[in-house]
Amino acid sequence: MTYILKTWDEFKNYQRTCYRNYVYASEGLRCMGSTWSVLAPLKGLGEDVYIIGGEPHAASTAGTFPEESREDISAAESAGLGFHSCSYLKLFVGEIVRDKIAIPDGTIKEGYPKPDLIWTTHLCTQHSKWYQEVSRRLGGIPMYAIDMIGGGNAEKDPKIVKYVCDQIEEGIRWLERVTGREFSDELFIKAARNEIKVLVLWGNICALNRHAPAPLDERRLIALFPPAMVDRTTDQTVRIYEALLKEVRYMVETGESVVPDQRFRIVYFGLAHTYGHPEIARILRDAGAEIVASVYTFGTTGNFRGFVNGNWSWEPLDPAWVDELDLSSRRDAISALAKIVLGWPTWQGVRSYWALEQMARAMVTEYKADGLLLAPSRSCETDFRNGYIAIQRIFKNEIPTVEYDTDQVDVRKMDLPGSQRKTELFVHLMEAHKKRVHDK
Amino acid sequence: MSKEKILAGLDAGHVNTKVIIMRGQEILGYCTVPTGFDVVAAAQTALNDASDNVGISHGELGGIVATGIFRDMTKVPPLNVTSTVPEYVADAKGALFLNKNSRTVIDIGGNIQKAIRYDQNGNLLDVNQNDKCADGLGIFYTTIAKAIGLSEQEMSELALKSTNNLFIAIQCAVSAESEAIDLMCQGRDIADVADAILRFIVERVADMCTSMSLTKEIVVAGGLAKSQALIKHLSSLMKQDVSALDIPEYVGAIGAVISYEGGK
Amino acid sequence: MNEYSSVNKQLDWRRAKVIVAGVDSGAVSSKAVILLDGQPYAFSQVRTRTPKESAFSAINAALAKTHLGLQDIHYIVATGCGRAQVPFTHKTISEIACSAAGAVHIWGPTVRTVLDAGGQSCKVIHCTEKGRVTAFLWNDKCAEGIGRSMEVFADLAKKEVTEIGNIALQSDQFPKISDFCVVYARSEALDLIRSKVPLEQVIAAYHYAMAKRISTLVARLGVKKDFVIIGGLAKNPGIIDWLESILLVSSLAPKPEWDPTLTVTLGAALFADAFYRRQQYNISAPNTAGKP
Amino acid sequence: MMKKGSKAIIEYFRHITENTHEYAKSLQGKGQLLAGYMCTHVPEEILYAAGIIPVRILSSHVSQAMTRSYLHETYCSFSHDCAYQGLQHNYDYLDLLVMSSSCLHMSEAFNVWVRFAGFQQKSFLIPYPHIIQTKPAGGFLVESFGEFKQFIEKFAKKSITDDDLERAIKVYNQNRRLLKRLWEFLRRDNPPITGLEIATVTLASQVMDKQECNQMLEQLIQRLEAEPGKAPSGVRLMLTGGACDDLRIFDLIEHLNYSTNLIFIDSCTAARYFWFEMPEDRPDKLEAIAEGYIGRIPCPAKDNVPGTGEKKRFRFIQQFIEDFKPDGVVFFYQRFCSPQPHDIVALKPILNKLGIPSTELELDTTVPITRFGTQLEALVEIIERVAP
Repeated sequence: MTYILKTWDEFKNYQRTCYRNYVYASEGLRCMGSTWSVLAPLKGLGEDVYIIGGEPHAASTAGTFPEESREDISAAESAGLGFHSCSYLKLFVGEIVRDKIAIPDGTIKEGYPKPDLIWTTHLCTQHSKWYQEVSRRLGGIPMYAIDMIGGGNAEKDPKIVKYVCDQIEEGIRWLERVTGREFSDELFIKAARNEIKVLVLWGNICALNRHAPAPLDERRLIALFPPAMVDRTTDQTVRIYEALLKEVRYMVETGESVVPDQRFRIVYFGLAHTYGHPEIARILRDAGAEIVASVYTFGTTGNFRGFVNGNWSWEPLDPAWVDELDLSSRRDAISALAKIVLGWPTWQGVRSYWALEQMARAMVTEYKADGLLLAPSRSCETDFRNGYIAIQRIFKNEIPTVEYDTDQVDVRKMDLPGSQRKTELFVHLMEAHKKRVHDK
Repeated sequence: MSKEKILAGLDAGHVNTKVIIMRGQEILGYCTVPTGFDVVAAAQTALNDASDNVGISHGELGGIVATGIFRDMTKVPPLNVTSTVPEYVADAKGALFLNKNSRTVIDIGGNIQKAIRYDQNGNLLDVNQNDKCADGLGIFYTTIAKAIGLSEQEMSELALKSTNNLFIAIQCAVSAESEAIDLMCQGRDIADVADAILRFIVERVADMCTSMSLTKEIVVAGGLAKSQALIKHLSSLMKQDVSALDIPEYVGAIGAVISYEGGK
Repeated sequence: MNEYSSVNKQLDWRRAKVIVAGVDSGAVSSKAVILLDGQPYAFSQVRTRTPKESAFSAINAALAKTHLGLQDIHYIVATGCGRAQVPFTHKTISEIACSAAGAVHIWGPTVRTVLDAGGQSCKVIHCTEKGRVTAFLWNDKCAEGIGRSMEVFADLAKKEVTEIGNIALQSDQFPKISDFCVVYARSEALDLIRSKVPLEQVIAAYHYAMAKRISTLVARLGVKKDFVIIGGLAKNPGIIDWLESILLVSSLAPKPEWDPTLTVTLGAALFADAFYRRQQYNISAPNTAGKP
Repeated sequence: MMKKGSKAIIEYFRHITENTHEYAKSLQGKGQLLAGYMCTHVPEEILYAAGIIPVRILSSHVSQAMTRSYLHETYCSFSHDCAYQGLQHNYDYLDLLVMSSSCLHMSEAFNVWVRFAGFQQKSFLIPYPHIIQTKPAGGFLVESFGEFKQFIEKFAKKSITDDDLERAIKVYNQNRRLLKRLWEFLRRDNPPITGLEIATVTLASQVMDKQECNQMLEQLIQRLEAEPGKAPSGVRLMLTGGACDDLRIFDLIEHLNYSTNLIFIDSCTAARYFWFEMPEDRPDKLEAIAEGYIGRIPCPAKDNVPGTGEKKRFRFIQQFIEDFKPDGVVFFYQRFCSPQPHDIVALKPILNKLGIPSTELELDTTVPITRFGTQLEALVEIIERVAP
């Protein structure tokens, strides 16, 4: 019996409201940037701060308006952007070139809403160049990019934490200068606690998929993490994720799932391919093969134990720990934020293959996977493109492993025919593997 | 596998549709026709032509097993296909039939490549398929030969005569073609260009193979396997012996026949 | 291999003051144009294996029906990727410059943008009313071979390359396939068979994809009117149609008297004519290292 | 004869670029420790201070099979080629491999060496800011270099004194000044040396013992000063873009069917490698080194002025254009590189304003001579206003 999520609508509404607020805000501050950044500092500027994030916006546009996004991407290329640049980036800039913006409520607004400022990260070699291009095209929007340096175990390296904290502190002074507003530590600290809480809650929700049957599947996970991506600093986000955690716990107790038929449990390393590849998801589902754990949906806005004396653990963090965090000063809040964000699994892999390898290994065992599905994303500059290539050669002899050619949102670079072939094969290999294990 | 019955293996590929007709272990005849975007028509023709040169009628076939990328489309009335089998399964069975000691087959098709590892009974152990940029190597080989005005056979023989190593970009067939053309514009020797073209294909194939472990003996299937130059370069690049199967383009079709009624 | 040549019998080279030729030397084919006092006189097009051979047979084919000899030609300019291989030329000029010169001669001084959509490459060229190039853009590596891919695609579909362009016009409803590179596009087109898409739709889809890819290149440099399209793809109505509707700009219709694939060769001949006259009035030609 | 002299020295440099392994091994023969580096953000001074000769990993330009199952096929050919050097064990003689967290393609090439080419035990990755202009970047870099210094001291089993560092800084500064002087010859109308020759020398300097390199450079410059210039220069072409150790490209540019001169190369295998200096005689040496690297022409992957998002690299490029007066600009970048094309989008309008035409070369392992040749000749024809 397929379980229907009760909290579903709240998630959809929250996401839509955030975008509507940004697009239609008559006064207040419009802030743009990668939501792969610490967001709470923006909230120190007041209650009327509206955020639009590059990756989530590009992703949900691609999901809601496949044809539009195709045109956006080629518009960006016609405007001169590199044919091999990040497709999130091109979709995003393409909207500016076409002077319109699409939002997940299904509407398209003519006239691109200019941001007041850009607050973003730089980690891969494109992250901040993305917004440099945006700023240039919109006539010089002030921007501040924080170098998230990254690397496995970064949150436990005092040198890195200090570096990031100093940048955030400097950034807060910049925010005051550029907006002429006074920065409220009270608002900031409140937002910071929320931000951390949401990340920890999401980690707990994902971790429940270790049960069989896994209560959630990749398609639901992809649909449920945007609120945390779009704006995770509000009381409401905390509320809806607490509600979701409660509901999923209940599902586990009653052994229910959004997809009851789970003959094969798959661990997925790649970007959220279903944005561009619903067909692939269908093939897997028809074969009773479900993605039960995915580094992207788990680790982009979720936190886990991470490295515990040298070994990676997907054990979630205790939400209560967040409430006890001492955030009495600005610096406390900043460093708590820096640590949690640097701890994101999706950042551990960047430039640290060993972390990526360990995460994959841990996920395969902790989630009792029957197969490992890799999907390097052709235009992603981080380990989402390259990291998985070598993983295939490492895991192929241990567990059925298949690698798709795909791309975050550029359907033209996805290999649909190939992925279909490989998916059939994948299921075949997993069956054969199960049989061999059983015969032994 | 049933001894008396005459069986047909139908391999409906991207570019060519191949049919083989067998009685037990004995190969009676075979035939290839271009698929030409009409799988059923191509299959029909191939089956008829093959039957003809074996001297039987389509109706006398005791069973037809289809494989290949378009296998599912052959399950239509006029063809009365008995059953279908995935191409990697068929390849493994077919390769094992043609060479009992083989444990890995590299199938270089018109549009895609596969490396398939199997046990002594032809059961699948692991498979690797090419990246998107490496699609269409077979098509490329046919068309570049045509462009230069050579047959595929001549191209391969020329390559063996090559005296110096030229290189073309190994990204994809498109880059390869334009760089091969570029070399010719520079007035380079065609033998060397032909060799560079074959080495490009081999590099792409060999590279796909290295991310999985291959067990001996390694054999090559697909029309390109008929090129001695390709086999030569493949062996030297992979630092392992690889050999071409006889009638390499029919490996899938043969495997299909052998899989008849689950290969009993 | 196939060979084609023609002569304008109206003209008599014995009366001509200036006899020049342009040779476009490609890898596997070459073309030649002979001008008498600036008037088109003889054309040829040949396919052979090496640039050297094909250049020779091209000029010889052009000369064949004229009783002219190579020595009678005052000045020869070679262009095309094999231009450096042509032994009997006075000067070489890039096909970019020749495209513009030829296009302006054929379509007149209003031409500002030339798209040369050939077998291996696509070049977008901006020029002045005199046919002088002011800017150009060459396709990126992932957009190579679009022209050639049409022949390959036709082969796969068991059709003539001349047919498919018209078939592409028959349907405007079709699934979109990758317009990023011809390899991707072809794989996805082949895969459409599985979803039982009718052939004419597959052909339309393929043409749309290729036109879309070319359109981004044209847009990158920008289209200034008048816009003309030359090279092999100029003969493909499917491509032209989609290009124009994607770019929202129409191109000037091809001139009946000029095969668009001869534009570059004509350009080379025009350069030869100009250089020879300058030589006569010893006006110095552009700086060259004295090669060849 | 003098002229022969400069030619001979240039030949020597060229020989080194063509036989880097032979050269490096000869140093090793003399008991030198060798450290390979894959990115110019590696502080060579620290290695040099410890008596280790830094040798830049260069590619071989033969089409590299078999790397595509280690590195994604859409990574740039330079990273593939460098990864290939490891997998082929061409550099096994190195005592150490050093990388700084720079562009991701090269970082992954480094990872291939570490994971699959046996360098696990003899490699070091220096965490390096991805935006060099932030205030905290300097401090972070000093700490990072500090950790690197400690590692090197353990590795070389000797402590690195401030004097050692100061000596290294001075040797390297000297080398940078000399290379700069060499390139400045090309500001003349009839320089005694060609861009190709200087590019060759510059490439050689990246694998050489800097002391030896300096001596050679001094002799070379001395003789060049005494030599008459070559024929008046033709069309002046400036290159700007990414890593390119393929001298065939520069050779092509100077051997077109028109007379052309290569007058400047802004790339991490040319100007970006040496067009900066470290402050000398500073009490804190690591601080001096960090300041030097932060002040250099930014790599497009690390270039972003906080607050405005300005690209500082553009200021340098505009300065070079002013000083070297190119008639045309050639953008070149590795196929699949992302940062470079991003910059080109924004640079083109600047060039258009200056009325300088340009073209783009998309580099790969192989060089399509006729295609690039045609692009470049067409560029020259634009500059020369060639028309019938």
